[in-house]
Amino acid sequence: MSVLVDEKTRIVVTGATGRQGSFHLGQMLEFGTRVVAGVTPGRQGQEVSGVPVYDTVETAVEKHGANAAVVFVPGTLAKDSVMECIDAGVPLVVVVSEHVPLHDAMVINAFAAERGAMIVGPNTYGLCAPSARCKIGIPPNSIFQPGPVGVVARSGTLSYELVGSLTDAGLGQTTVVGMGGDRVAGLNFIDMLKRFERDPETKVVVLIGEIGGTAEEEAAEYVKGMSKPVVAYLAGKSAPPGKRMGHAGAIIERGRGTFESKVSALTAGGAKVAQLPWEVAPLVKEALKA
Amino acid sequence: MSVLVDEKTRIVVTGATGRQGSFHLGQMLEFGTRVVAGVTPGRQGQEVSGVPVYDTVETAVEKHGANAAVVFVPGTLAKDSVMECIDAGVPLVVVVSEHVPLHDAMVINAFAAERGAMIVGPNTYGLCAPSARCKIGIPPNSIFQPGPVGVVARSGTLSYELVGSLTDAGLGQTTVVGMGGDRVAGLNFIDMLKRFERDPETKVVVLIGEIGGTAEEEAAEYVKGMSKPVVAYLAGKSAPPGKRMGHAGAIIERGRGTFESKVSALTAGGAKVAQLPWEVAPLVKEALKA
Amino acid sequence: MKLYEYMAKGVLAEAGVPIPRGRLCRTPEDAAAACRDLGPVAVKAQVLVGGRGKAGGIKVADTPGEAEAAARQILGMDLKGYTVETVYCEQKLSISQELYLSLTFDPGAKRPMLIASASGGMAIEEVPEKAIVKRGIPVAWGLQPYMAYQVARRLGLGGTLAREFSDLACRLYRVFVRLDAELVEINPLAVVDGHIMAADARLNVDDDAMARHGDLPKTDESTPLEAKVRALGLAFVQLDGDIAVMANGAGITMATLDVMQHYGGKPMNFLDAGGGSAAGPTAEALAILFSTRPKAVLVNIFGGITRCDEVAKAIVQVRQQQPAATDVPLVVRLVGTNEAEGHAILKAAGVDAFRSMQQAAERVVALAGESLPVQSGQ
Amino acid sequence: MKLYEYMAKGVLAEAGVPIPRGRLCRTPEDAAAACRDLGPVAVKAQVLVGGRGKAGGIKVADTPGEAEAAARQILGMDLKGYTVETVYCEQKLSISQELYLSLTFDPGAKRPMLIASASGGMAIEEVPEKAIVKRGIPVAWGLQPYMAYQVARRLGLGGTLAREFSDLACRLYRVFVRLDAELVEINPLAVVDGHIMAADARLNVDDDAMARHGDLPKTDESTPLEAKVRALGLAFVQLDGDIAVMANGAGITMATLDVMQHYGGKPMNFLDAGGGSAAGPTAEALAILFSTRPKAVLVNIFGGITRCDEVAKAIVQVRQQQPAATDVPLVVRLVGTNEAEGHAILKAAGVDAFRSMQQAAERVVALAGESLPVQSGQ
Repeated sequence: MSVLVDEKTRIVVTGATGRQGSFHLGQMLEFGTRVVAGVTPGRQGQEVSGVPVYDTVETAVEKHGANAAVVFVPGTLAKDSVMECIDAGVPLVVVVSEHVPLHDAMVINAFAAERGAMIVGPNTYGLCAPSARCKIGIPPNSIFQPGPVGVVARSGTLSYELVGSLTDAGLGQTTVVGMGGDRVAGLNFIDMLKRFERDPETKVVVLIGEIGGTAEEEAAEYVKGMSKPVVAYLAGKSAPPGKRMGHAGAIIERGRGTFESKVSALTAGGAKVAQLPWEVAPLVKEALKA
Repeated sequence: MSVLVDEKTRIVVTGATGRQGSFHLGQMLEFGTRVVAGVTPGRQGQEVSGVPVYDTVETAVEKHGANAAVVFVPGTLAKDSVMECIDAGVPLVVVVSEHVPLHDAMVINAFAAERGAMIVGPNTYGLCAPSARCKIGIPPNSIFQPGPVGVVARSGTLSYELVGSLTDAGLGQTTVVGMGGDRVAGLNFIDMLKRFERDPETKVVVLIGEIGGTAEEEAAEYVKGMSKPVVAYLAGKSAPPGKRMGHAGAIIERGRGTFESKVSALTAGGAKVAQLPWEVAPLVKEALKA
Repeated sequence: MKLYEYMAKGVLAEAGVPIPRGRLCRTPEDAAAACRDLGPVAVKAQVLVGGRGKAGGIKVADTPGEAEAAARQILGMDLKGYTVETVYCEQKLSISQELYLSLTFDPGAKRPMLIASASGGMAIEEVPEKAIVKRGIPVAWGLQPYMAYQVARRLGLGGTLAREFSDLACRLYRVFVRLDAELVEINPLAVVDGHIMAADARLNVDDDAMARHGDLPKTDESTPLEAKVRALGLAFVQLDGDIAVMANGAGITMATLDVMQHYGGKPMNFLDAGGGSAAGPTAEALAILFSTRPKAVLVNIFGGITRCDEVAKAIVQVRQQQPAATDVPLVVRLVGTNEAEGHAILKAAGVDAFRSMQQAAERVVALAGESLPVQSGQ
Repeated sequence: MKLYEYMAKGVLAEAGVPIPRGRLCRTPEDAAAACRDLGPVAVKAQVLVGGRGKAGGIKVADTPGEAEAAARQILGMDLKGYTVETVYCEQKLSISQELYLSLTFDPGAKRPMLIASASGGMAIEEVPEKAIVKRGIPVAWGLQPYMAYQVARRLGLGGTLAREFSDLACRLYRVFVRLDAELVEINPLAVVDGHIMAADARLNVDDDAMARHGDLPKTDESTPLEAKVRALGLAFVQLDGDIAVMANGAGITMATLDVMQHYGGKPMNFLDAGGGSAAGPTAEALAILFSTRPKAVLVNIFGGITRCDEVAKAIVQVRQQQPAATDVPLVVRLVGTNEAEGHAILKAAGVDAFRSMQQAAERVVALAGESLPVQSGQ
């Protein structure tokens, strides 16, 4: 059993007939994920990679007992799709959609909190529990391998890079989760650190952060009390202050959220901070030995 | 201990320096009610009948541990005042204000539900627990007397009439509550019937209804399962269909909410329905003997 | 406050709801001109009551001449007691399906509710319950597109129609909230050339919220007398009888009418002088009641906040100042604070005063000469 | 998207927020005319960056002549890299107190936040934490008057000022939500003659929500080059170095810059070609990078969805079609699906291809002639 999903997780894909949705629906199936239904209004009766498509999430949940959803609709439509999933009783909603408006993200999170649902994202690559053969989202299938490392990250491709380097080094993963690159995100570092700390299969945690915001500083406080070793990598050391570097979060302002403040907070919390991407796997190996 | 309030109930009055608020604050004190603070923005430092006035409910609660509020502000300002009370942690808010807009009433109730607070009203005369010397709202002090009868009503003056007739007949009350005459109200008949059913001191319940809406019909369903006798009186027998009779609720539409449907539902539920106001006290007396 | 169809449609159009082209007309000539511009039209009486179609308030006209004739017939017509002063000429629609859609509130659930049906075009209370879809709307979040889309699917709509229905319902909901509406009703919601539009529209705004909608056009369905009493802030309804009644509080006023009717009296009105009302407006309202020349007047006051002596003084003063009042029998039932003083003042002025509601009702009915044999308890 | 002060003030005024009288001016003559109408004015540079006051972008003028001279000085001025094209002439205020008020969002609590201080007029980050009042706002219910009033009281405001503050904050909140703002900031919120008004205004709209605000005026603070790349939907920032960099994904792009800098390279830009981007836009962006004449180019692609061979083909094509490209050393780090095929294509075209990020970074720095002795691990 993994920390967020397991063999019994049954997934509904919203925006299933779109370019992104249909492609990744197939990729998830290939990974072994139990994708049970797709949803695109007006497309009920169609199939995507053999998976039936419905007009509403409600129907998909009713017919297939879906208990997780992944949202591929365009950003401005994501709010409606996520609320529909939550209202249909889906307890875990992974929002891959990019460019979700800030106020929509706040509404989604407030609605999820009211209904007791968990949001991952928006603008996330999703998550993967390799041993459960459950991947929800868009990361390449090839980079994962079952093993003892829990990974939580903000960036997508940087995660693939580092997860790939772990796998190459023979270090498999319990669960890999992307929080997404947006300023207002559902699941955060601490939510995941708590789950990893409780999970008997996770032996070491990798935290992949970046400049901007204070999520890493807050996580560092929690790391202090953890029994499991944490290895961190942070992107953005060379970024000049005050410039937006793609991710909305990656903006250095008001002396908070700098590379230095994150490194020193995490170090003080007891995490090992890798200076270069290829130092992560060796640090994890060391931590596993200790 | 009474069903909604008791000797430990400490009341804050909002709109305390207004004409209505200041008069009834005094009346409540005279009844023996523990009014601990008033609130009117901009009037902090003043007193009404010796009770200190503050700018915000927050401060009043902080300084005096108020655990109930009564709202006397004008209707269009009631939403803000009620939300302020709830946000300050007050669990019981009695809304005397008339002409509270319908959509405001819906917001107030949704906010109260989210925060676990109880709303009485709007457009209610309030409530009274004679043995606890606790009256919150505007009914005349003289009509009450401690005793075994629980009273729940929609209309104000009609309640005074009937409660007065009970008192005159030597039939005192455990608690008397007005739900208020508006179409969207907080506490309803069933909420109170449940409390009276549980309350060891209440031996018989008087339900005072009127035409319009379906609250009496719904209450009748609950009455069926009650162990305690219920006596009902309903106003509006002579009202012509489709005419508004003052209370927003008193409108007969679509064959629902008629006098006949209410009488037959309550009778079927096991309640004794009085045909004339002065028949209520004798029916209560009979019920107490049985 | 109810808006006329043309006003409601104006509000909806501004909110992006598709409506047919139309024009408000005050004369038959206007209607002819409208038909020249719009082509064949429906000429629709603008009144605040429903069911005008059945009552002859809507006529179809294919030519300007027909439009003029139709308008001539409808303008000035009496529709359920209201005189038609304007007609709305609207392009004739070729409707392939009539749906129903409204937003109102659910008193039990204390939240807004969407009501829809695939059987539109008739009064919704005549549509069987199973053909109606109801959807409660969470106050905090409002009507979301997915909710409206689910309703559309349940109505059997698909494709473009389902999407248009969802979009229209969301726009309607924004109007419903923004204007503090009690009811927004589109009946029929018409399918025309494969698209959805509001072929009729009702919009009732909450009277208690009118203060924040100063920019809305005003309408009034009161009779002049009702308007006069309501201007005092009191609730008033004219009835068919001949005994004028006033009490303080809606419930007690209804109960007073019930009791009086029980003894054979015919109430002339419902006048709720308000539970906490002062002597001033009460007296003014009483003066108006006297001016309606009733057979008798019954005043039933439970003096809680207002003291009985103040009320008595006000009543006596009105009676003395109103020429019409002296001939009209007046019965007052008065209990509460300073009750004895109140009764003394009334008696000194020759007014019948009672402590018992029963006696007061019996007395006023007797004075009006309407007493019936009463069967006690039924 | 940031709005200019005058645009933000226009939006606020429409929402009923009191602002000083003012006029947008494009020439010194306009400014003189504005001063004739408004009396003494502040002539304020309209730029999208903060701190313009300290930088000489605001001047007070008591006469039309002074206003003209001030505008002449400010128009065309370079303020933090932006040329001033317009000034806003606003009536000179006699301010008795300067407050601060803003609405933004709290990423931790995932909800809007009101920030206020009695110490306005300076950058809020320079105000001590204890002089700042923060109030989280529940998403479902929004900012309610009582919340804003509580804040006003904590700022020490009373009487009329507290009420006006509360009213203004609620109006501001409606703008904040309606316009999908990231930030609405009034600094200073000025007390003038005992009343509160917005003496300055910043309003930044969420770029991701621009599609639903087609009616807003558009502003752009990009350099022409940035605008060109962003038009492809990619994130791009110009930096001071000389090695052009492109990677796919914001995190990996930052990490690539970090690694390159670690080896002594100076990045010329940040270009995130997007985690899931296709070969097409990637190629177009690469072509733009070549056109900026860098010393070398580093491309770092983790081919997850996009196949490596497609990326390789696109890169080779760009290099062949761009005259400027052939002289510029190009290093490509490529891993993922169809990796071997990708490397073969690149090598055939004479492009340096690596599997290791480390080697690629070292190589591009060497090609640009910037290698430094590296201390491993630090």
